[in-house]
Amino acid sequence: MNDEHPGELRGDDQATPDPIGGASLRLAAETGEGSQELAPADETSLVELAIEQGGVLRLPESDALDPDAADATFGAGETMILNIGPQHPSTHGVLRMMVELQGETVLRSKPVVGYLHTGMEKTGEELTYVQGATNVTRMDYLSPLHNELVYSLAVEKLLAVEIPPRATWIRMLMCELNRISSHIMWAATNGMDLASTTMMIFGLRERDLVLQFFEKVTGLRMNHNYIRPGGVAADLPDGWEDDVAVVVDTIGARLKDYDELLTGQPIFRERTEGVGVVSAELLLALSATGPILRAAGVPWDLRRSMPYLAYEEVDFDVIVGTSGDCFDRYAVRLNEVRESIRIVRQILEKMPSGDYRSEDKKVTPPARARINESMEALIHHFKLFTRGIEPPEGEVYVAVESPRGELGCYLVSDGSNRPMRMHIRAPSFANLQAVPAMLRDGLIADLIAILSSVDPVLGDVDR
Amino acid sequence: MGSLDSYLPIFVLLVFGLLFATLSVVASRLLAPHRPNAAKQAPYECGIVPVHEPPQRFPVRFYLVAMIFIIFDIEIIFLFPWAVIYGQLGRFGLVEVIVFAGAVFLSFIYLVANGALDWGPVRRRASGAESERTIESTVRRVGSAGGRAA
Amino acid sequence: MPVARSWNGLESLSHNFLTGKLEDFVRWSRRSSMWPATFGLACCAIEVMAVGGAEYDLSRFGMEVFRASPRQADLMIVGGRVSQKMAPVLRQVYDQMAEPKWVISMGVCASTGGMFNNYAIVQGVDEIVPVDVYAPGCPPGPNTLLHAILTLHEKIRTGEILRRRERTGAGAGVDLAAEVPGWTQPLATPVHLGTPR
Amino acid sequence: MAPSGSLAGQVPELGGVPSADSSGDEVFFPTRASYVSLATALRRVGFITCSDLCAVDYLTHADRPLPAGVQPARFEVVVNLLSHAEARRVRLRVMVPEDDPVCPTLFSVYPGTENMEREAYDLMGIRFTGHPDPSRILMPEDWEGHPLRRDYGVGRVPVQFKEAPGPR
Repeated sequence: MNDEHPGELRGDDQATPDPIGGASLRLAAETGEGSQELAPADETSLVELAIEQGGVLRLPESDALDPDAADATFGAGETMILNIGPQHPSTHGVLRMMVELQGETVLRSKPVVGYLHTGMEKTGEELTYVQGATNVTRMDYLSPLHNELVYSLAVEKLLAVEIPPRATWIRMLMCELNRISSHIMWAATNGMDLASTTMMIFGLRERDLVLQFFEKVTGLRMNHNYIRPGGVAADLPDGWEDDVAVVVDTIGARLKDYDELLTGQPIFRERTEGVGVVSAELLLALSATGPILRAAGVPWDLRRSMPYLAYEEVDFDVIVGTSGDCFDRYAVRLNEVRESIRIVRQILEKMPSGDYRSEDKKVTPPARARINESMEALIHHFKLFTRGIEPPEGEVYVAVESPRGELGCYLVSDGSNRPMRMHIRAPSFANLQAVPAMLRDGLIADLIAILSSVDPVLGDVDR
Repeated sequence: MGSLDSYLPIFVLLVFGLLFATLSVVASRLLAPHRPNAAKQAPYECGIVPVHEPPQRFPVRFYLVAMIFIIFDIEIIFLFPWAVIYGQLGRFGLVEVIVFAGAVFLSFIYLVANGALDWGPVRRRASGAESERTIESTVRRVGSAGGRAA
Repeated sequence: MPVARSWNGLESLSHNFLTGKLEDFVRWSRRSSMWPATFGLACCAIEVMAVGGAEYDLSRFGMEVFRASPRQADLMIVGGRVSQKMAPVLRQVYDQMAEPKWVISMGVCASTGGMFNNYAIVQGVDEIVPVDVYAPGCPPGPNTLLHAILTLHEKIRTGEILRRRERTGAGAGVDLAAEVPGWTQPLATPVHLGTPR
Repeated sequence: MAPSGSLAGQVPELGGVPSADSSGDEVFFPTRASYVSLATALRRVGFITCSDLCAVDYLTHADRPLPAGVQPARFEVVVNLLSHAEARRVRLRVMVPEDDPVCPTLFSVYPGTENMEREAYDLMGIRFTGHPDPSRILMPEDWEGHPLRRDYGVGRVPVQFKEAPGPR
């Protein structure tokens, strides 16, 4: 850790006495992040300068980055290093974007993350496999069910246990509804960022429909812990078909309202068309996935290319953009909501009956009623909730398509009842690397539009 | 004295304005707790204690925009006295104000032509020209029949 | 600019009939138009947005606008888990809020560190800023949050919150130890749950 | 979907590298020296995205199943490569010894690993040589130690009802 410039107050040679006094010296040290911050241009290496100016990448040749492509003689006049800091209305959480400005043009930018680091991977090593889902579900708080799904699939792959078809289809139903609520929440905050509070009110109203259905099925609006290793926590309440039909019909009808509200609006078009254009090649090199990769023209959707659950048996389209700017990402996400509605309708017809979790005693607890009848059920119940599951030694990587991209879970088991290592591959963490590239010679206003179009969820980024 | 009372409403307005201003300042000084501390006087930068001091010199573009605003602001001020008596001026007043507005509008066209108003780097239009893109037209669908696109 | 003598405003006036009525009016106005600062950190922030939406409509209680800058905010709703890296930033934003200011610690992660009892999370935001109302839940549903907000409103209107701050010194920026000689912060008495005393 | 032809045929560098099949995924164990050249070769064959890079600490589980010819070490850098054309994943596990936790950077081949390597350094303490910005990413700048190591305590605060031991 280099500490050439600990957080002392650099501007101490000002003519006027320092207005904020000594106390702030200590505070400056605490909020300053030293080498993680955007250092002045002459103190940063040429390669890092190139990254911050938008990752000048020449991919065809093997050397991905050409350092001398970074024009180090920029910023001739007075430039300003600004913090679009942790507490900011449009950074979608506690992301701190440090930008160097000349007037309103952004010369270079660097995301500083870690303000919501919760040590979940360390807590994951401390919880048993049965408790693990509660920890993982709080990572990406806009699509908690996808986190639980990827964790449960990884544990089931370790255990090599088969789950009944109804559990698979219930998981697919809940995950698609979660994708709808996540994309609608994105449309709401994207509208709010581009000054359309009506979109925020529309979005929150529709999202609440889905959340109320989740509350009815799982008991909670968010952080459900509903998808667990071995199946799902409880069966769908009877009469769920009409609830889902109502939710899906209402949202399907209201998509046209969003379209009319935003697409025709010249302000929205001016702020999003041609803004944040980035090539598919660059996104692939920066490991970006999800809607921003599909908007750049790459038809890569794990549900179609590497299908999991029962996605082969439902028919849906992968939405691919043409020009890769913010408007395309908006269009891809709204169309994906329509595709998810189509999937949910097919699930309504094809939902199989039967068990909602696997019958393997070592994985799922027996039904509540049977506990006071059979001693064996009581022992299994007790063992599962105290000792938990003990999968064989091994390591496994499973990935699903979350609303933000490829969400992976890398589980290493040493045979005990706690994972030896639980790493979650967060889509927003990789997508955030593409922001400096999208911001090449953009304006401050473009930064807000681009950040909103990348849809980072900071719980996912910092884990 | 006759001419004086026509100024009475303005005078009353002035008194009310002053009254309201002093009242709110005194009330807030008297009732609100006043606890200055170092952080409150420091500039707010999204929760980060500022370390880089802001530059003293700003790019000239901001100054340009201010000048443009002043031109049209003064134009409006000249319209006020005209608006009061345009009734008696009759046709002459109308022609005169059109000529005045035309002259200022000429400078506006000159400004727009010289690109004083388009701000920041040129917008990188996507491949299509000023196409009227809609949600449907800007995406293509890869159906399951399409299989894995190459 | 020398720091002016700290003046406690309303509380420094000698209380009589006239100021009594004035106090009620001021307290009523403070309660009825309290603007929250957007301090959303994690999952609870999404519930704060849901409360701001049309369904649960926070603006019925005079909290129409979420002010981004602490200068124009009266109430800080700490929504989400506070990490060690975020703690100084939270304290800085809290210090920069204008008086009188209140804090609602929303959710168990903000109140006690919640399920994340590890190196990364500050175990309770009251280690950093004085908290007035704790909202339980993970995340607290919109109704729970509204209940917490209304409790705070009630405490402000009845003035009970100011009395409590004077006694326990947990008030916003009121440094009782400095002002009242010989006063020390009372230790939190251990709570025995479940076993009736 | 069966992988179209074994990789060793297409990529000569894979010849000598010990490999294993862990629950359906192809895993290779290159040494630290041949790690970057192997990744470059794989990228030429079609693995154009490095979807994930993370570090694992095997302090408490040293005797894990490893193919022949691989000496177990305490740390492992696990890289997941993805080929869009063949919809296929490959995992590289590189052994990093405890006394010299250094590993060459993949940044020149996959620029997407810049933040992932910073996180591996920050939480596990593995230094990546040649990395453009070798600084912490998640923890505060003045934090001592690397939290995800097995010998680093959870930092649990003893709770009134569940007296869990653990360093503060």
